[in-house]
Amino acid sequence: MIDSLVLAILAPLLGAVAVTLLPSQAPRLGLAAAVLAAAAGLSVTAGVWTNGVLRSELGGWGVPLAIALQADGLSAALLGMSSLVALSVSLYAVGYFKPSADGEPTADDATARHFWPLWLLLWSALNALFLAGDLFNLYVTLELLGLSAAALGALTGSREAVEANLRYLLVGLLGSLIYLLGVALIYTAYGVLDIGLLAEIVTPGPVAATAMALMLGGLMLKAALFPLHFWLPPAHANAPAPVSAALSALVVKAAFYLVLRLWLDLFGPITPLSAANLLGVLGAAAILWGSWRALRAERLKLLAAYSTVAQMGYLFIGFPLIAAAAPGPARDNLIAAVVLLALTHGFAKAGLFLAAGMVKKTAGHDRIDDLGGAAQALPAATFTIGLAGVALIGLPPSGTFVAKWIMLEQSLIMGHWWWVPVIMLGTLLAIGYVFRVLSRAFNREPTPYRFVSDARAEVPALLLGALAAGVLGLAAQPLWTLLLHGVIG
Amino acid sequence: MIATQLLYVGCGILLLILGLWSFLVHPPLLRKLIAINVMGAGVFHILVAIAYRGIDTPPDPVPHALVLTGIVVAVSATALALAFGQRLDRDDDR
Amino acid sequence: MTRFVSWVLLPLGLVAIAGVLVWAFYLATTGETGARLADLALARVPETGVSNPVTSVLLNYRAYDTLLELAVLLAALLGIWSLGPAAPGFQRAAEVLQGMVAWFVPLLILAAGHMLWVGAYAPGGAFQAGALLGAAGVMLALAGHPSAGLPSEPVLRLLAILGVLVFCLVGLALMVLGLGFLTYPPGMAKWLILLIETGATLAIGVTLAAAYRGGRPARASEGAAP
Amino acid sequence: MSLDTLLPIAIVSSSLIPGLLIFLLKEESHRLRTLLNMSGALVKLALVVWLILGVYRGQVFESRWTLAPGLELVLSADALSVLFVALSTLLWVVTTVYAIGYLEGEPNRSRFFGFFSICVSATVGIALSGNLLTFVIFYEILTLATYPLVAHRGTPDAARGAKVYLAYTMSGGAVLLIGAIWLQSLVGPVTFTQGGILADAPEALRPSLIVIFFVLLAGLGVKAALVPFHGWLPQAMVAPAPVSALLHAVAVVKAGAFGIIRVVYDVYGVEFAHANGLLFAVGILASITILYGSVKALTQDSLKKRLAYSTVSQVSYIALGASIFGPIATIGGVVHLVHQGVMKITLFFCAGNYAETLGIHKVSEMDGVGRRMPWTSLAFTLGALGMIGVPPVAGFISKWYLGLGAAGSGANWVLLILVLSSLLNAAYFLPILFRAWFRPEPRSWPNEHVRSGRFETSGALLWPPVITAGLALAAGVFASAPFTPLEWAALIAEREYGR
Amino acid sequence: MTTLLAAFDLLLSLTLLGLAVAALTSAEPRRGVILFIAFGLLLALVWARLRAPDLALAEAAIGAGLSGALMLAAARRARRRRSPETAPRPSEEQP
Amino acid sequence: MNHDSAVLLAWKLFSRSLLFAGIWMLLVGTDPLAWIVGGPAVIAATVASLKLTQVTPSAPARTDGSSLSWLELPRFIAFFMWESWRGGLDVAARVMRPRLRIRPGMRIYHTRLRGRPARVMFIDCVSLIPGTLSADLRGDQVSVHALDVGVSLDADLRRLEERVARLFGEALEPQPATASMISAQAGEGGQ
Amino acid sequence: MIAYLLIITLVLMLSIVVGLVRVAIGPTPSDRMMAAQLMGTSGIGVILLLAPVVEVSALIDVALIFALLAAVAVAAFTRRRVTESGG
Amino acid sequence: MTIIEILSLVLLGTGAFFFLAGSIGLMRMPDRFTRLHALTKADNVGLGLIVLGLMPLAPDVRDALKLGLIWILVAVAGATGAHLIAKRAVRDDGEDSH
Repeated sequence: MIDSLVLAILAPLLGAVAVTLLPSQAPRLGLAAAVLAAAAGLSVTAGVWTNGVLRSELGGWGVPLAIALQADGLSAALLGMSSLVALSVSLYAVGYFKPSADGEPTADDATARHFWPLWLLLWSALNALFLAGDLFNLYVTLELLGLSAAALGALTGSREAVEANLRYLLVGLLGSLIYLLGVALIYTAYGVLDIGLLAEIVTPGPVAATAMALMLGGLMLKAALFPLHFWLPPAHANAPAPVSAALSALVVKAAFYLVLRLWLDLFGPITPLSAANLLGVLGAAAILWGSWRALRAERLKLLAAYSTVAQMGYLFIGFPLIAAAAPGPARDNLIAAVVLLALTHGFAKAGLFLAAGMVKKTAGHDRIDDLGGAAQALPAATFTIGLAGVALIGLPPSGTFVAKWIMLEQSLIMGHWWWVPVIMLGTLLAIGYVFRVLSRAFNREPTPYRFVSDARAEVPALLLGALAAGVLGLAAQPLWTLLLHGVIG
Repeated sequence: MIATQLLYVGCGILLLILGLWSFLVHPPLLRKLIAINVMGAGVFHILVAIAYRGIDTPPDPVPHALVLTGIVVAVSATALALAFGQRLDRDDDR
Repeated sequence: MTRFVSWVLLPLGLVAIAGVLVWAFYLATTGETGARLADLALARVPETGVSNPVTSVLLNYRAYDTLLELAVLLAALLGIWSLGPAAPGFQRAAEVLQGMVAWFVPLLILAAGHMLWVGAYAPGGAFQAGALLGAAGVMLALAGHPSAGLPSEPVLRLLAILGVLVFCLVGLALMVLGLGFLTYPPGMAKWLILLIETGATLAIGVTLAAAYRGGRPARASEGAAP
Repeated sequence: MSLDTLLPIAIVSSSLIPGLLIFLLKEESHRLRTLLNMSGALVKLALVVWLILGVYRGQVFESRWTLAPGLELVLSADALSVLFVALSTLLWVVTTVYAIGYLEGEPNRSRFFGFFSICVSATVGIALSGNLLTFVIFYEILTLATYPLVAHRGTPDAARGAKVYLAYTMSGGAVLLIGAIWLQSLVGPVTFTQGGILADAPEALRPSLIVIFFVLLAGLGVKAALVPFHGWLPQAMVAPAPVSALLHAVAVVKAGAFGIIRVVYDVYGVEFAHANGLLFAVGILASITILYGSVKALTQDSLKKRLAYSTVSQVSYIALGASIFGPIATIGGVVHLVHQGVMKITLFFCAGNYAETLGIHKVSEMDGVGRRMPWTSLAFTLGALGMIGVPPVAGFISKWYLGLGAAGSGANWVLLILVLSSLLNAAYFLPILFRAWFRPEPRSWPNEHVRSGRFETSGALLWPPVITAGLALAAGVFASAPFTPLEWAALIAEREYGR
Repeated sequence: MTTLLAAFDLLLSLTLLGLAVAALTSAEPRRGVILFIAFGLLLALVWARLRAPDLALAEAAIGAGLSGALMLAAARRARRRRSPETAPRPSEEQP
Repeated sequence: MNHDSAVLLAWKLFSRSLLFAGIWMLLVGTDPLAWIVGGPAVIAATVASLKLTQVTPSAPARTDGSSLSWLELPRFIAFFMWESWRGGLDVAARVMRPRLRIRPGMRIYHTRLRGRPARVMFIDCVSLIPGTLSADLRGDQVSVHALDVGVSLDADLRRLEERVARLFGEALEPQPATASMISAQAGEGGQ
Repeated sequence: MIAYLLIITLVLMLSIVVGLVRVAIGPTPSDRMMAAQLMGTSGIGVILLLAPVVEVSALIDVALIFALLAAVAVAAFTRRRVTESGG
Repeated sequence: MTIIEILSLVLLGTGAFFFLAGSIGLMRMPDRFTRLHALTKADNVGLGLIVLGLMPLAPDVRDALKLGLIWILVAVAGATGAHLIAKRAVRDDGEDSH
């Protein structure tokens, strides 16, 4: 009885153990663990695809005593995305933290040595979070995620990075505590922690409303929803490139996943529309503010980080729409669209940060105005930025395009037309900030001899970009099939 | 028993709010950490209080276990945050 | 304006939040509490292999939480190591403190063993035991022992991961045997829990002491600081 | 999956796949690149011939791909698509030859040809779109793929021009997107159907539908360079000549014009549009654009800018044709889609030749160029005469049918517009021809490239304009032969009005 | 007895809150930390009172041992930063 | 390493492990299974204890050192408890009076104790007997803070010193340290 | 009996409150630290007295650990690091 | 109530009295050293008496001995702590300035 859910959590965890134990072998062992972890994660996705919802109650006690792991379509989708992104980030990291040619240890070596164990811990936290079916277990995974993410973010060692990630750590702690308070309230009222059991007994009322406000509030802090986003841009912009990619693509997404999970499983049915509308309004503000700041950003990574703030806003606009839609295909489509948006953004933002890392490494800086030569010297990286940009803007054939189309169409059908200008304005601003970067790629310098100059670092990024900009949009249909398992339909 | 519970729950809520207030208005790292820890103590307070079931009924062990886990997590986070602070101080000393 | 916000609006808001919380918890405490876990958890303690209910929850019902908790500790330690070299050690303590430490550290070790053992049937357990070991390390560091009683780097690394490793291996072994992850066979539970707790105790103790010492373990081959 | 369902996909991929491969090529491997380019172009040509024959016989080619529930990507071929597909495929072959010659020795050619091919794929995709969603998708991809081409030079001018281009077309795309989604939210998936799909739309929706029409028109009007959305076109002249040719003749403005035709005929239906005064509005807009573009062209000394404003003016004939109720005018508008393309591409090729060979960029520098470059100048002359509407060049045919249709449907004011614009056409083209043929050669050309060879300029530059000029002439002279644009346009009109 | 227990509860809670307020409002870092250590001690008393000896053990070990020591070190650093002019004299401690 | 020191080391090893085993049984009880944990714990405690008191094979014990006299221990404990009681009573009496009767000041006491454990024990006990508080130790000089400098502390301190010496089997120099009580600055320094 | 124990406990709590006041008013860090130590000692007393009151015999272990760690904070308070001597 | 219990209560009450005395000393004494005097001695005796008072109530001998162990540990820790604080005060290095 090999439990694939457990393996998905243990593979990266044991990998972290191994690289902690043998730091000198870190890149090799880490990569091996990454491959295994990705395989385990994808096997869960495949398992849900073929067998439907997977669930295991650990320890043989059964809920409510035990902790349940559960993978439904939503978990599987995000798990699949995070497995692919994390694998790419791992491959990239091998190339990014270059071992020195002459055997002399370099700063990169030291960073890599610290990177691998923390990164694998982060990964197992992510998988554990996506698979958790227990409110308190989620708190532990959130903390594991927050701690390892903050430590990873500070790996560059620059003052800005350390400061920003310290703030991130503190904010994350605050968010988790508020979430935990909500859990405490739930336990006080209902005496169980399993989400599935709670879904059956939770009733509308002040207790549930307060608990929801607390839990979602804490998670919104972690998901960097406007106006609680202040910590994100500096933390993500100053981390090493593979870490930025993971933070922006996966870690904030994990918090969003939780919001969606709790919303769909627990709180959606008992929440007034006004609460959802509040989330939507904050999302709208995030879109406009984040996009505007991205447009004004002077550095490429800062731009990418602000763009994350904006993109998280799109995800939260989904809530009022989902809440307002009557159960049925329309609501299902909206749920799937929001998930699709999250997946696409995950791939795109990871690709963008990885490419930005290459640019920064080559140019020695990432000031957008001075990037001309560097951008052109790295055609693959520039191309990746372009592909990621396509997905961030929402141009076809990216997944974002499909998702936005559905969201716009449904908001028009339901008469909630006010989301349309918000989304479109955000799109136009996104065009502005993406092409601000891309226009640097054109100057009279001849392009280098090769399209790909560092395959280990550039190809994963390129593939992520291509996934976001092409594959997810054209092949979104399977997501609906996947979500049929326990989420929609 | 309910009264005791409510007293300690109320105390926990007050701790939480005090901690939150301090966290929001005091910028120094150490004060923020103390604030966070006081907040955590507030949440733990609540959990332990609701686990209490009178002087002659065994308490609910589940919240106790949760709080124990929470304490470990809080200590880890505090230690990490202090290491961050130390790193910043060292940079300043250079 | 800022003053107004931080001295009027913020307190008002916080008072309002406190009010809502008190209300909600009042309702939750006094209201119809559904199927409380407490009685179920207590009722099945005899099956868990240990008789301390908290240990039953921590290492049997919800052992998975504890595994992740150990991972959190590990993450914190790795994070501390990544932030650069340790702070300078303490000056060598004078006789009085040395004298106290020389007796308290062995006692702490004994007390840690005590906690570890009694955790099965009385309050105590791996975390308390580990914390005592960690406190012993802190005492040594304070007394001016630069290593804080910690072993050399490879051993230190091994001990730091021991908790997670033992936990995972036991869980995996049980899974491979067909029982399911962390599903202890009856009769073995007590000993498996003790095994896991022993690993966890050592890991927690070492982690806390190393966290107090701060900085990455010294090693000659470590590259230039970033 | 039969071959019939695969054919539209194959036609799109025949340029897309070589394009993607070209990106990966090393800069120096121009032989391989040319091979890829040309084989893609020829394969596509062959496929299109197959398609033409099939469609003519009434065969249905349709590929479907579900993006998400309710969102279907449909590629299908009707007569109108085939016309546009044929035009762009044919001109792609020619333009590729021209571009290979034009860019010889320049940097970044892999990038250029990669995007060039994607651009053509997008155009073909637009032509083959079977519903509004698919149309929007390819429309946006076209914008994306042309931006790098406009910015290709990398000079500050190019950057500025590309920025303006991007701002206009992306905003247009956004407006079109809103219109499309709004329409879909009201009536469900919008499949292009001959005769339109709104005939049975509930009366209550009518005001919204009318507003949506104008939203769509605005979105399409940007690419079609309708006044006041034309501002990007003169700015985009900084692009290399093959790109200008592509923008003006094959891809961008044509996509806009084609979209207007699609919306008028296959979404709203000409009856519906006529009944609600939409056609009249389009007509007015087109007329204003025609006159404005011509007047602006008069005042330009820069040759390419004069041609650009000429495009603004000429493309609106297509919209004008669509706006007149009745099959005859439809024929005129639709056929102008092809005719304008062939003629305008000739003119741009020639302008590129002048600039590349002699360094001539301005009308005032063209004195005596006819004797120095007779073949190029001859081609240019044919194109210009066609634009003015002199028989037997193709442009005459378009204007003839437009006029006939307008008179037939009682829109006599259109005749006035036609006459006026033809006069203006003459006013800005004839001086050029006069300078070229009848003024003496200057002592030296602005920047003469010494090119040894049998011809006045390199072969790859010379043949394309000569061929397209020949095509323009042939399209006029043999207008009534089978498979000419005119015949095909008649087929389209017949089917649209057929019922 | 119930009254006495209630009085004890009340006194304990008030002391705890007082300590928390004092710890949170003190601007001087070491004062705050010492108050926080004392707060930890009191917290352990609360756990003991609420029949959670496991937690009291953990809190005693952590609050008095590790957390306190860590925070005191940080407080010392913070204080040194606040007043660089009061740099300590060389210490004469002997090994 | 000579024979004597080996025996000494062995004795220390034995006595301490016995002590720790006793404490273990005090903590845990007599459950034989508990030795699964208890055994390693006692061993570790013994090793730590020997290391920390710097008893190593090469230097099994400090030559100037002394070893605890187990026979003397109960008497010392009784003495200690009595003195503590006196100390507590003394200070309680002082603070309970409406007016404080204190004249604080610092004194230096030259100790004659040589062994480290003995000195530590002495210093610890100084703080618990009436009126004195050990504040510093440099070489032989113990700074003693007195609650009332008017009362002679010499006798008390010397008695304590002798008790500690006897406990640790040390022979004190016969020379009485009469001249050793010199006055230091009184009260708080540096306020 | 239990009631008497509680009264004693309350007295000890009172002494803790006094310690709290001293920690709060200082004036020197040493004063605060010693007051905190008083609270530790009183706390041990309270815990020992609580054991029969709440019927949790294990509280004696808590007291033991309190006692073992009572000096850690004081030591951490008074010790200083190697380089700090150089200023 | 048995004799032993009464004895216990007397001892406990006296212990509490000493704690109170220590606290009063902490408040009344004029400087750091004198406060340390009060605290160390009074608390030591106070806890000693409480331990003595609780010993008869202990369920078994082991617990009683444990109580004794606790007292010894507190005494050692208290004396050491007092010494350390006093030493810090003697070697005043300016860190006690407020």
